[in-house]
Amino acid sequence: MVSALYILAAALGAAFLLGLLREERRGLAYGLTLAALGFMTWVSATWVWAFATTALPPVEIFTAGTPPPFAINLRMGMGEAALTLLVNLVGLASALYLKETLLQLGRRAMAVLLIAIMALAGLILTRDLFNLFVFMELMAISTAGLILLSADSRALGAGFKYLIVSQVVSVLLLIGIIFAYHVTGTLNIDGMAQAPALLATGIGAIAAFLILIALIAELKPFPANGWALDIYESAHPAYGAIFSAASGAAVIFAVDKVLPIGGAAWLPVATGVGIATFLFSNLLALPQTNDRRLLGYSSVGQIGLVLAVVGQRDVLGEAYGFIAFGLLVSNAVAKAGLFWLSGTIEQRGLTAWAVLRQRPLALFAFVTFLCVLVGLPPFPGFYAKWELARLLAGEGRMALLAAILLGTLIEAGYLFRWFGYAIKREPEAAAEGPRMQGAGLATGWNRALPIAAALVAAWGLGFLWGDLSGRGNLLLALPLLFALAFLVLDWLPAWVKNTLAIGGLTGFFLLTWQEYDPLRLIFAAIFLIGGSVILLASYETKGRRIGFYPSAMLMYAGLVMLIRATDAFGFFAAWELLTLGSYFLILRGKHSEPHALSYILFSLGGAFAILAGFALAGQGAVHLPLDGLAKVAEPLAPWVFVLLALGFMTKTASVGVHIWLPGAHAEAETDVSPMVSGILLKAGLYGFLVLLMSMGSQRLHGVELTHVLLWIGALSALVGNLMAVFQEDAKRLLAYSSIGQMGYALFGLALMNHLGWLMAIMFIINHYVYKSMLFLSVGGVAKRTGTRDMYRMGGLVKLMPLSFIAVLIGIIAISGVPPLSGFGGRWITYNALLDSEVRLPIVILFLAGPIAFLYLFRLIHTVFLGQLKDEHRRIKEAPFWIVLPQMIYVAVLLVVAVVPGLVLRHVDNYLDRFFPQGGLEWTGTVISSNYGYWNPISIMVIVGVIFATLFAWLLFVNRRAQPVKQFNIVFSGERPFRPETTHFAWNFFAPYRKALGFLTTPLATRFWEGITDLLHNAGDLVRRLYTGNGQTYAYHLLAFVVAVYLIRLGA
Amino acid sequence: MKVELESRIVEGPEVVGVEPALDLQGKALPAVQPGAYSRTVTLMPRAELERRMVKGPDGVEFEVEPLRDYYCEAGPTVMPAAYLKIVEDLFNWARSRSIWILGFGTGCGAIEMRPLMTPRFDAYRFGIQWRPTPRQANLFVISGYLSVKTLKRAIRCYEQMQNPKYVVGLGSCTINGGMYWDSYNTIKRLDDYLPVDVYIAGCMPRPEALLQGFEDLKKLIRAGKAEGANQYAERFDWYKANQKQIIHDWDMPDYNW
Amino acid sequence: MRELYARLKERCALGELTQQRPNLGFVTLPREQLRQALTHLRDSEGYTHLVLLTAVDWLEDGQFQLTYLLSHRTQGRDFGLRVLIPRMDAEMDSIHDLWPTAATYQRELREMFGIQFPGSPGVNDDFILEGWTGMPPYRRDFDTKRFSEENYNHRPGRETRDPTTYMKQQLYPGGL
Amino acid sequence: MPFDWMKIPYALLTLFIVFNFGMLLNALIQKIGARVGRRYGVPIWQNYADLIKNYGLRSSITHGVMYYLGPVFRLTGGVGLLLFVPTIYGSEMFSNLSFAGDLILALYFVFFGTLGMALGAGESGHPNAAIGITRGLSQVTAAELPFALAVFSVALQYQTFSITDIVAVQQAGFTSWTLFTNPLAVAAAMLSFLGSMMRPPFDVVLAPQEIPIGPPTEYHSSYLALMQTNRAIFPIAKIVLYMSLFFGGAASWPVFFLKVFAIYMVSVLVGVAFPRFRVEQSIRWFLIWAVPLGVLSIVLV
Repeated sequence: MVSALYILAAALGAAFLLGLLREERRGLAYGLTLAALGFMTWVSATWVWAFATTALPPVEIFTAGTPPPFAINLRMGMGEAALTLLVNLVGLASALYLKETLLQLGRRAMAVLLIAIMALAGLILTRDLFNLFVFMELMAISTAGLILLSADSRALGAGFKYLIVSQVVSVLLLIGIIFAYHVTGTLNIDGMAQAPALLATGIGAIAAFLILIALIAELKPFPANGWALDIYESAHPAYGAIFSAASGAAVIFAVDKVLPIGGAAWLPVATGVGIATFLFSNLLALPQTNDRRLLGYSSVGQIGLVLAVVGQRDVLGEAYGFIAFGLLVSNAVAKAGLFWLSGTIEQRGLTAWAVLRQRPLALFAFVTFLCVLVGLPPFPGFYAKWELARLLAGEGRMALLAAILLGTLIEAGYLFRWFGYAIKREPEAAAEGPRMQGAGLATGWNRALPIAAALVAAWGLGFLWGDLSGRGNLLLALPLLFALAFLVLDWLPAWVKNTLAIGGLTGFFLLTWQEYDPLRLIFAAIFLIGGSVILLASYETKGRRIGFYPSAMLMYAGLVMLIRATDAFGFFAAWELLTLGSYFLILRGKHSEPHALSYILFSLGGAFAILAGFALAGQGAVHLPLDGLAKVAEPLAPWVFVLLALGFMTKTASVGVHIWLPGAHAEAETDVSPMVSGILLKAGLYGFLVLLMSMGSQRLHGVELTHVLLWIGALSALVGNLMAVFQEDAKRLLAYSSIGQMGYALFGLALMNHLGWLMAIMFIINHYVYKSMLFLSVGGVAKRTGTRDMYRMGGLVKLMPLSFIAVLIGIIAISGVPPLSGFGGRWITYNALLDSEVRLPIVILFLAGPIAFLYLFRLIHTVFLGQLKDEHRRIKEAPFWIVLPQMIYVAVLLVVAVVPGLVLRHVDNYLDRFFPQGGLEWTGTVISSNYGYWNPISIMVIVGVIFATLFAWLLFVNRRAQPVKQFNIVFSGERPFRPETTHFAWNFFAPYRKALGFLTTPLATRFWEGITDLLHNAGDLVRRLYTGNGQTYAYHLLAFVVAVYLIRLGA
Repeated sequence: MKVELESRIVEGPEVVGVEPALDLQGKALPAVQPGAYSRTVTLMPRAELERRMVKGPDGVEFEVEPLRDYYCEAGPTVMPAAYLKIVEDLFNWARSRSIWILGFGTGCGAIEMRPLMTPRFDAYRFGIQWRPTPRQANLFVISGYLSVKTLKRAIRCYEQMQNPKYVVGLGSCTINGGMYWDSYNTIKRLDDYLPVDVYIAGCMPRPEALLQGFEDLKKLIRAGKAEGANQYAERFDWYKANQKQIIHDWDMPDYNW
Repeated sequence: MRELYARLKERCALGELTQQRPNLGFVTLPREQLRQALTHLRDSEGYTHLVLLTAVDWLEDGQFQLTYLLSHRTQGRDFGLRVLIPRMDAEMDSIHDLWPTAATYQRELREMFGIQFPGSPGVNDDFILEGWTGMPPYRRDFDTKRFSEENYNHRPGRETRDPTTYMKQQLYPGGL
Repeated sequence: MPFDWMKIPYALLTLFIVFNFGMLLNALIQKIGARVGRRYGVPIWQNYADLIKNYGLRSSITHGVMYYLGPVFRLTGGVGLLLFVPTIYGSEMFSNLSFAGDLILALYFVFFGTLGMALGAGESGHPNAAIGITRGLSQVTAAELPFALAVFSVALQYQTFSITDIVAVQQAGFTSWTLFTNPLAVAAAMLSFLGSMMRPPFDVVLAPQEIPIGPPTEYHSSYLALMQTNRAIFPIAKIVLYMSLFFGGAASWPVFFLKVFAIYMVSVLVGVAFPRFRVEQSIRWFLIWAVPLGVLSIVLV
């Protein structure tokens, strides 16, 4: 093993040698720099390897054999090894990345870079305060040097401001160290920490305060961080990577080392400062338009989060390292990657990242880094966040958890908004000059390599953390692997991938179907078999369809893992995966960028509610099986229920949190809409099912929570149906209709009786079938007509008869008119209602029922009936692959209509387990409940016979009917002019809107718009603190120090 | 059956009034023509009926010819009576007992129809009622003078009624122009344009006369003699020629289904 | 009415006031001053309503007389402005910008008298006579009887009697 | 369960009786309306003449398949509704095909014909048809609500959805009718009844003076004949439902005729006395007057 000292020595030596070289020998100098950094990296790596493979105790090193300040006291442990490896790697990669810049600037710049890396490594390794100060000084000076060497003219100012602030910090630190040395007589950190009494009072306390506040200030806490952001914005992105990934990590490690000096009292301070920084930085990042400044805010925020975690070390116990390191390396890898990526992009606006679209791999790296930052599975941050939530909730620190989750949500907001811009917007500069391949992108192997390294590191760390988590590595889960395989296979033509996908889904179902109970089997069938049927429509898309299959399969993987999950962690991981996959899917739509954003935000919000709920339920227990929810006791149980229900409600788009759905479903691609509507929504219902199965109904302040759900379900049904009536866009109409249908299903579940659940199951099956069918059908029509506005269509029945049949069957089924399957749902609904004690929500439900007729008729009339338009006269039927699944659905609907028992009977029997009372009786073809009876086959036959008889009679008496064309109508003796003026379609239900008045105003939309406006305005307001003036920044710092001191006094 | 809608250009200047016109007292008006009309009026085909190029959603352009694409081009055919005489007799009885009048007042006579609905005359008891759409009506009462513009609408409505259908000319104007005999804008003989079953003379005929006229129509129907619709189909070309002779801007298909 | 006439006279060269009733008067004025007078009447005198715009064919004089009848709603008075324009190639300025309804009157006058109103919206669209190509029928030199005989089929056997003599015979068969 | 084939001729017999009763009843009601206006009105057999005439029309046109099927849907809805409900209580012969389903089936089958008709009328391409349908559907959303609530209230009261059982409970005598045991529900249902009968003041759907007769604008000849047949059957089928739920049902044909006539007369009496509502007015009227009654009925039952 090479001594850790060589890390420092190599850097120093190389820097010294660089000074000896002649200015012209830049190539050699650069080689030397790389060699030194490479050597340092190798040393760290060997240490990491050693610690990881053998149970080696930490090694203490005293350079001159004497205690500090006369020599350097270093320690090499697992943490140090890992962090120095990180720092050195970042340094090496940055040096590589900076090749052109360094060669141009010459050996002095290389020396400064080496010194900076050395200082950071020293900061990590050192165990004594004085050298901490020395390395800090070195770091400050070299950092300033690096900044000043940057090409940006603003960097000069930024570097100067940085120097001012870091000198203030150094002074504080030095004074603190002097006092502390005076009081304790040692400079060793551990030595000081062992004498807490000395540092608790008088000068000692001030000393401790000064030391800690200086270190914390070096972490750029809010609001004393204006200067830092100027650096991020103006410095070379490679430096940005070093500051964010390496400096941040080093300083936070230093804080972590030193914090014991202050004793337990300092932990809340660290937490408070950290969480405030996290929240406000993310808030401030919201209105940013400069990518590097945004990254800067995010970095500051992330370090704040780690600081908050450091402050919680007392409760985190063994998982402390796992969590802190997880967050730290997440930030480091992602930030380094993002800064490097930003260096390849010439423009600074967020939309400029759209040039990444030319390089799918770069885009993949981008999205990977974003997911790593937000802490989505399967990356380290996800595991860390789960453990953090678990432990915090176990200690009852829910407020902190809430703040962390809120901050993460805001962070996800601006990060995914950025991603949306990159995917969907046109880069601003694109207007000028001809577009060339690679325009706006500066690439080269030396730039690509570090980014690739970060990418590999991100996935590698994900794997590592999965292994360390002890909860089963997500990256080893078969469904996820299958989905990720499509990333590798993305070069294949779409039809091959489609076949693979269908094969995978059906194959997995066939392999596993016996493992599910009847309820889960229904969901599995919808997710897997249903997904395959929808995927048939994807054969329609030609070409390679980059990105579609990984996203879709990610969603399906999440769905499958959801129903296979047995414990809370698996459930939550699956939930996040499916959310992520569906987000990418939705984002693929042409105009779906804002809607996809609102989808991911609501979904993540919901997911965090679920996380909090599970954490609360677990009470710190390492494993929480889903059945374990049943054992949660009062007074916790209702809160767990509320949190989980809230999370699931965002997925079922219940009223209030429904506003993401219409846009997301409507703007998605033709074959994606049925996936996200017919399939994805069921995930929320599955969640409810799990929740209600295990927890039953709960009371909060005397309010029956299922009763609240009942109201929410009924109101969702009403609001969804009502809003659907007034849509002009066919897919939006269907989307709102989904809200209503999910409302019915939720209502059924919340009834908490046998038939209610059966009704919900019926709705789940039916909704999957007819909503998929309708979305495909409408999508096919939209594809042919080039519009989704219903009033622009009309009279398509003769040209697209199969699509018409699908819609016809679909609307008969939705409206519940016998003899199709929707009636079964209604029949069970009535019986379930009669079985329950609720009264008033029924009124809402009954009101919502007939309203469905309104929008359904509108859908079929304005699209297929009425007047055909000029430009649509030559339209063909929708493509075969889009029609095929529709016809399958038609067949399924008819079969389910005649023999509902095929499925329902098993579910009915299974539900006896939960509700022994009130099941159905199946005698022959008759289905009867306690109240009534129903014979689907008889109904079908009777209606069929009457219909056929009358039809035959009409055919006979009307055999000479003359077929006429569309303008052969009576028109008050006039002749119709154009189809546009003869087709009654726009604002179809004007009198209805007039009659209902206020009921039709979109209150929820306004509420959420108000919230986002408020957040943005708050961010804007706080940003005014940052004037860009160095003096102001110094004042901020002092004010921060004083404020923390006063708070400390108070506490 | 194609509709000719090429523009017809009337040569101008056209000077009318070579013979001195008489004023009411019979004195000759001055022969001078200080402001003789000298303008050329061009009849343009209706824009909405012109052929037009349309671009489909797939970007392919194609031609739309409204008269062919939007209207049924078939002509009327003679519809045979029921195969069995007894059935046709039953139908004729029912037709005579169920006369549905199209609610379309073409002239001032329309006001004379209204009293028929009132308690004093109560035409409903004879099986007569009014329908608002030609599809369901089978009696078209031309109530008084028929201007050329209205004639166009009347033809459309008549053709949209179903066989068998009947026409009653109400008032002298439908017979020979009546007091509008010298009008520049009303037709003088209704039966040149539509097959008339019954005329009810008078200016205006009283409601009693109308009821009597309907009774006569019923007798015709019962006797199977009210075959106006088939007559129209048989002599379709003759009727069309008459109609087109006075309707100069024929802007609809030849037969309005 | 007199006061109105006096006030208006200050602005325009008016002809004699013809007062038909205490609340109905007519005055003739030159074509150029019509718009000014109308605007004044509408905006300052309260004659806000255009009751009608009609024409009289003074065939012998070779002139059309256009009458713009305005109404004062609250006072219940009507005031008519008359303008004489030559019959040959008759043309008049459109006032559809003052009263949008005037466009319809002008459309009718164009069709019935052949008076052109350049700039009036839709003025050349058919109003009552669809597909009319000949001389406008309201011109007095248009011979409606001849037109009717030439254009329409007539049912033979129709007799025309002079109403005066015929009614005398009917009422007093013995002679008076 | 072996199917009892005799049910078919029995059902056809019911159909025959009800059809003729409906034809005559409609004429009678027209006559009553006429007498209110001091006219004689149509002869009692007028509807037969109209029906035969419409079948006897020689020509017809078709706008397309849905247009063609519209009246078939309509009449299937009427006939089916009649046959799904037992007509005469206690009579095996006239219990029709009610083995297929209960009250809820009848409740939802009402929409079968309406939906089909709306589609057919839609394909005719006439804007008035679409306007009429929007009005009709808008009104139905409000008018159906009190009825649904009342039905649910009755089901709650008797704890069953079987129409036969509901009638059976009311057989104890006059006072055991739902009319007296649950007057709120009956009141709500009867207000809803006014809205569903297409008579003034809720007939803006057809609105002969504004949008020539709305949905059926393009229908004629045998299409119209089918719809006329439905007009004879469908209201009675609906009234049978009301009669069974609220007015004790009928145990014999004379009672049936009497009760149906009496219930029908309710809407007629209101109709001749009131002018027409606009759609938004009628929606508000139902929401303000009828719905609260329905809500009260399910809360209090």
